Amino acid sequence: DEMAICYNCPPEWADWAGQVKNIKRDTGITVPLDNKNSGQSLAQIIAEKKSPVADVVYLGITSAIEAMKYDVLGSYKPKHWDEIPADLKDPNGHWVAIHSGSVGLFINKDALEGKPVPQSWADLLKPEYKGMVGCLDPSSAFVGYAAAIAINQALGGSLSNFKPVIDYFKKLKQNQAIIPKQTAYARVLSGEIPILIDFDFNAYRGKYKDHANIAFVIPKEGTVSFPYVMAMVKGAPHPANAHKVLDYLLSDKGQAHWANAFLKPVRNVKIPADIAAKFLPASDYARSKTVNYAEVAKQQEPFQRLYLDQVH
Amino acid sequence: MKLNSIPIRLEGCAKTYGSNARVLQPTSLSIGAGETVVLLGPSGCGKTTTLRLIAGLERPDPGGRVYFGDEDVTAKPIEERRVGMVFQNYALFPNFSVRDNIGYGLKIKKMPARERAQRVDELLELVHLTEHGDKQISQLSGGQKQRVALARALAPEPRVLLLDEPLTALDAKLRETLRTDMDLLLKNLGVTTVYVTHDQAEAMVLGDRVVVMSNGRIEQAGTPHEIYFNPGSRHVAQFLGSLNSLRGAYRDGEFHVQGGRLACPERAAGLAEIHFRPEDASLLPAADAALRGTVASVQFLGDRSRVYLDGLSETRVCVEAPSRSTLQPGEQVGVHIPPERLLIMEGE
Amino acid sequence: MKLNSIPIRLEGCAKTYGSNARVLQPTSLSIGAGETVVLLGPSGCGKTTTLRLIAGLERPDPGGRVYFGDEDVTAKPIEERRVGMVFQNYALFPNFSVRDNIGYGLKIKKMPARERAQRVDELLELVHLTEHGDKQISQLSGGQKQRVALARALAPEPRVLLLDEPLTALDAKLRETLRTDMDLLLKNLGVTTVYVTHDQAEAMVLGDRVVVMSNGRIEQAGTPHEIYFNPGSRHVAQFLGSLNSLRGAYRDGEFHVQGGRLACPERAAGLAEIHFRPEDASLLPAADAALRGTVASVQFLGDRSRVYLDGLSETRVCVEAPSRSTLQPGEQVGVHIPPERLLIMEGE
Amino acid sequence: MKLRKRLLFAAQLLVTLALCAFLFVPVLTSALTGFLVNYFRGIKAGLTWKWVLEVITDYHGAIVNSLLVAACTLVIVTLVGVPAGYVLSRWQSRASRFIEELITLPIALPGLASALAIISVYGGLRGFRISLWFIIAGHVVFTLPFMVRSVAAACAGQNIRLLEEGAASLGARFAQRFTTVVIPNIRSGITAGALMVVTLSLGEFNLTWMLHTPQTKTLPVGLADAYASLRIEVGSAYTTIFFIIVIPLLLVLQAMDRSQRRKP
Amino acid sequence: MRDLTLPAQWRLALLLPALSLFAAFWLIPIAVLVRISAGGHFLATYADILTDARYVNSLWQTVLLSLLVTAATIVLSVIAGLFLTEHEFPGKRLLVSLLTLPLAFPGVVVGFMVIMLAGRQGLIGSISQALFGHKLVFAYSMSGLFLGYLYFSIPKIVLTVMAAAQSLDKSVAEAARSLGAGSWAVMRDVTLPALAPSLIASGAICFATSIGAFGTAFTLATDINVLPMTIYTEFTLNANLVTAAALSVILGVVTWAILMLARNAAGPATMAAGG
Ligand SMILES: Nc1ncnc2c1ncn2[C@@H]1O[C@H](COP(=O)(O)OP(=O)(O)OP(=O)(O)O)[C@@H](O)[C@H]1O
Ligand SMILES: Nc1ncnc2c1ncn2[C@@H]1O[C@H](COP(=O)(O)OP(=O)(O)OP(=O)(O)O)[C@@H](O)[C@H]1O
Ligand SMILES: [Mg+2]
Ligand SMILES: [Mg+2]
Repeated sequence: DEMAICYNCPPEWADWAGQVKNIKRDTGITVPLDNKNSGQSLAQIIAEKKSPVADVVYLGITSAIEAMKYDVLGSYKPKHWDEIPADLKDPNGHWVAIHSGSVGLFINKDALEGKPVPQSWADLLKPEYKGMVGCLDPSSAFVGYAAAIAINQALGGSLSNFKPVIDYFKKLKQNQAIIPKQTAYARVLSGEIPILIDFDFNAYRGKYKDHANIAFVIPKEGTVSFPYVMAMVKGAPHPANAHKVLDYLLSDKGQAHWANAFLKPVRNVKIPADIAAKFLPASDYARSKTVNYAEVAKQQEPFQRLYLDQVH
Repeated sequence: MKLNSIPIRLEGCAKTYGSNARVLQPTSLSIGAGETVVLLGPSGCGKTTTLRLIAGLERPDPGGRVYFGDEDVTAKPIEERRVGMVFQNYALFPNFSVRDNIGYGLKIKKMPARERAQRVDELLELVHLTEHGDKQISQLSGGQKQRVALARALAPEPRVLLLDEPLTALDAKLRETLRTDMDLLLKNLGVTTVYVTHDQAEAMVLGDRVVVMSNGRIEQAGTPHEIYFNPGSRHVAQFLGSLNSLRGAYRDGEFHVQGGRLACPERAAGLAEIHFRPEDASLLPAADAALRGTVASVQFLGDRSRVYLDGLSETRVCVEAPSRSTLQPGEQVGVHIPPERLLIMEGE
Repeated sequence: MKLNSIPIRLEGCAKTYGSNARVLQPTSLSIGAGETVVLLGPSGCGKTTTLRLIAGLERPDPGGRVYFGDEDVTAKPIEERRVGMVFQNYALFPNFSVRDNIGYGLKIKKMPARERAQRVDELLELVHLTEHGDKQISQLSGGQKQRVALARALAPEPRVLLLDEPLTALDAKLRETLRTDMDLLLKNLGVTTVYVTHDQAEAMVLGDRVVVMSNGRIEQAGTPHEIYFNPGSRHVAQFLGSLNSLRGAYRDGEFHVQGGRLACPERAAGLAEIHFRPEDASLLPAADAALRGTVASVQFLGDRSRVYLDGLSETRVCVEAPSRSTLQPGEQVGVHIPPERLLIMEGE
Repeated sequence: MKLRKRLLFAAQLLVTLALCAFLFVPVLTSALTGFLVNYFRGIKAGLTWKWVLEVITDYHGAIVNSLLVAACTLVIVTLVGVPAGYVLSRWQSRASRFIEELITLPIALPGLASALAIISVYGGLRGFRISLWFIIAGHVVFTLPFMVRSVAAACAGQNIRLLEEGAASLGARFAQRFTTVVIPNIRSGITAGALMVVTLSLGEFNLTWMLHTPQTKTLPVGLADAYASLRIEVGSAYTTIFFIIVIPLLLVLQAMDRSQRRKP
Repeated sequence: MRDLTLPAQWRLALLLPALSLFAAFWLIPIAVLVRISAGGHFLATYADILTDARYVNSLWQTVLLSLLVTAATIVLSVIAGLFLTEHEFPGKRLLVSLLTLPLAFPGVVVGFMVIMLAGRQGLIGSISQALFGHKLVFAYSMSGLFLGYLYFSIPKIVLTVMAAAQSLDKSVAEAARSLGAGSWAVMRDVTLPALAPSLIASGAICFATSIGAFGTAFTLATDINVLPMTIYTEFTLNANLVTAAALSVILGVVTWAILMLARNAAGPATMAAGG
């Protein structure tokens, strides 16, 4: 049986479930679904450094940069390497971005109990949303850290000043925020978490694929978009299969699948008009900025310490 | 120490467990104030059940009544009946010391600590445990535990003392000693006492009156002498001691059996069987005797011997002999049984 | 059924548990082929330990030897000694039927099924359990279990039969019956038997020889008559029956005590105390007697009475009387003790 | 007096019923939820098999893995645990008590730590690491004490030593005694231990979460996945499947316990 | 002591398989873990951890929570367990089954049960919404975890209480009553003291299980600050194996120490009562 083990390919995230089926169909390689988050995957790879289990790993960009420090990533430059912008790949092929998304508010309108749809980061601190807001744990999940960066930038902080977001999280916690450690897509759909700080693609998927009464909001104060990357694991047990998988993910078909799943493909593939129409208007996306991801990666650990010490 | 006592009366008390297991047939029994009544019977005959009815730990089936003096206590729970109870396994409180066990009932009655301590001291002396007062229960021997249980039951000055086989758990020698002590104590206390046992020696030593039970009913009640010498039934006779049976027929003042004949009261006329106890027969040389048998075996028991005889009747017969007897198996011997010692049970 | 038997010899067998608890002092004991020896003694005196040494369930301390005939079996485990053993609580296999329990030893010996079934039938008959063969162990009464245990031990034709208090778990009446059965069976089998008990009546009935133990050593060994009538020590005498003590002094063929004097062998000269057993004294009118006392109490026991007398010696004395005696507390009575029945223990 | 007694009775009954509700109502809700089209909208929206089927198609691997792991664990634990429990109950000494204590430690120590420990020693053996045996190893040390104790208790309760002495006096050697007397008489202890081992293994999460790889997911790991990231209906359906597997085992265990207690 | 029916060679042969498996897959790994936890400087590593307010805090919270859970469980289980042993009524067996069924539910499932009860969509929320117009949601807080630990502790202790109560010598209570003691006095002087050893024993096990439980916290997966969660975070946060290992060792030692204390208080039955 042809296998490539992927860490962090959650079925309910970025439609990895569909992508994995496509990979099986088009290349014959089986990729088992896996529900770790970025932090867990990295930790696991580091723990298994002597004798890796995984072939490839899907990481938030900062985790990939972090992983370099531990020398656990192999290198491979998949096809279409040259089409990827320079800041979205490691020059030595240790990692490469495959798609990106913007952080925003993923809202189940049915679960709001008649309250208005919040429009800004500040809205979330209002007492009426008490116990309704979810944010993934910034000390564990990449989404959480991404959210923290986005909020920090929006509230006037910088990569050397995290005070705004720390204060914000403190207040959010006062407002009985739910802090899950893993993707919580389904919990938003079920109404368990009415408002989740999450990526746009999850919200679109809920709205258009699962036909729930979902809204996605890019907060007034602005936000940040983040790429997700794939990387080879150093000493991968099935390198050939892993290469095929990486090639596939950056192929036209693979990239188109991301677009269908409402992610922004890293390559400049054409997005079908009907899909494009489902995104928020470009005016909203104008509030979504990029940042220096290498610096973001560098600040991850200090920030997480700060978060654990001050908020947790 | 002298306690007030009260008569007890059971009227038509039956007890059924579950839906159809009647373990006590409707029973009536009067116990005089200060009397010691022993309930005697084989295992499972309903002794404990009767005792628990008196104690208030069980309620009789509808219709049954329990009186303490003139008061109907049928509906009263045990804690309001002022009875003292000693359980077979003593049921001491393992978490309390000897003193606290004995003083428990007084503490419940809210007796001041000073007074309580004094009374506990008295009781410790009564049961000869003064130097063991501060021990834990687990440090006591069986006989000591038994005495603590007794003292504990006596402490709150009960109107009635109920004891359920208090000596059964002890070994034979100790049982004999404590039996004598208990006899003395009960006589001195003068409290109405109901004592349950399946040991006939205990029953005879302790009871002013012995109530023999079997299968959930009273078979016979009377003084120890009455029930031993005039058992109402073979069953009672057998339960109270050893019994030999002679099969045969009465003719002209004598009872004729396989091994000869013996003088016999006329009451036996028409009966096919008469009985006697091993200790009531005596052995004599065969030549002089009207009744003869052959020695089958001799059991030396120390203080006496038991001689088993064949040929007297269809079944083997046992006769007591002095322990120094030198009889040998096979020997012919004569047997004499005084006619007034024969047990003739006409009811059979 | 008749079994081959073999003599047993213990030589200097001691047993120490742990580092310093010597529960059996070095003991030597010879048991003749076919003899029934009873080990008698109070709880904890080392009876079971001795039996287990013979069985091969324990090994004696270095230096001790166990011989079966001429063979030194000290190092042999029990399964190679060919002994039959009956345990106090029987140790029957609850997972097997009665037949399978009895046949177990034969199955282990690989006896063919046909032959085995036949032999089990014989044994079932021997112990009167033919109709219970297919029952489960849990369906048996105590006495039946005891007999299964016996049959099981006998099945593989052991050279030695070892029984550890086989009757203790049964109630008094049943014990008496089975004791007689057991006596008969052992006599018929003629197998070397070691029987452990703490019941002196059992010991005297069953033993060709009785070995009285205490505190891990043998106090006295002899026939039942020997140890009862000539106890080597007061301790043995007390253990085998009741004992009265008279304090006083010997003078001119008589022993002078508080209540008078009594004829006494010269051996007692110089002793401050002589003893007698309750059944050896007889009561007579006070007027005629050289030795007198006052009745303190009378215990009616059914087959006899026990009369407690004060004033004879410093301590209360107990004398047996016929059960129909009509003595009353306070009465003066005379006591006669035949001089040959006095127990005079010079060793003390 | 009467009134007070009745009040007391009522209060106790109330607490008991409340506890039962607390323990059982969520079980019922989740069983029901597994068949609801939409939990959010409730039973009005209708019932469906969809979620159950989805769980079976997506997670049958995990379920099969769990059953495999439980079976292997059971076999191994029985083979090594029964003799060990027997010896530990029969051999009364300081050493045996120490050993018993030692092998009980994995219950006391958090599973997370045990798993970390196993990974740090054996994580490097790739073939082992990615196979189910890696998880089985963890489950074996975790469930072993339960079997050992159950067997030891059975030996003590049956007074097995006495039975063995009986057998020995009849000429049986050790191996014969062990097979004909010891094993048959502690069967109920072994069965109870076995049921316990299977139930625990099927539900083990603390260790397994660390020990598993994407290919060796077990049922509870799948459950955690489902809870964390799937619809609540799917989680419920999955839970229901877990109950269907585990509850019969528990009921048998309870029945055995009862019948044992009824025996004198 | 020599036991001639269980020869030493058999003793060894029968123990060896279990011991070797145990040594191979637990003893040695744990030893290695302890070594790793030292991170080269045993004292320094542990001193760092034990002075880090976050870890100490986490340890405290864990211990406190477990204590509360244990106390609450014991109180509730004694009430229910005694009630169920003392009274016979139709449907009793069903109640007993319901009470003991969750005995072997894994922590994750228990977590889910808590969400079912006290989550946003949970029963308690719906009921409180209907009654007070306010949704009561506490699944994702310490209270939720408390509820979860209660959930898996109750069956164990109820079982222990029932077993202990059934084997109680009824006559001791009857003796107390014969001396005039009412229900409360019997409870205080007889029943509770008699139950105490098994309560201490099973309470200790319940406490230890709560301290080490991970699945429930994991499922509730929010920022509950219990030590197993902290260990997990340490491990997943930059694979901080040293700290994770050291915290595990500390947790293990604390748990073990508590079990030991309980055993000394309760007598030798402690470990046997666990399970
Ligand atoms: N709670 C109960 N439920 C059902 N049956 C009972 C109960 N208590 C006693 N019995 C039955 O009632 C019968 C009489 O019991 P009881 O305890 O009065 O006998 P006993 O004469 O005291 O016997 P023993 O000498 O064995 O104590 C027995 O057959 C017993 O099995
Ligand atoms: N395995 C053992 N370890 C330590 N001491 C023991 C052991 N077996 C017996 N003993 C002690 O040895 C002494 C003698 O025991 P043994 O069993 O031989 O007495 P016994 O005469 O048979 O008494 P019983 O009539 O009570 O059965 C006792 O004090 C007992 O406590
Ligand atoms: Mg009784
Ligand atoms: Mg003994």
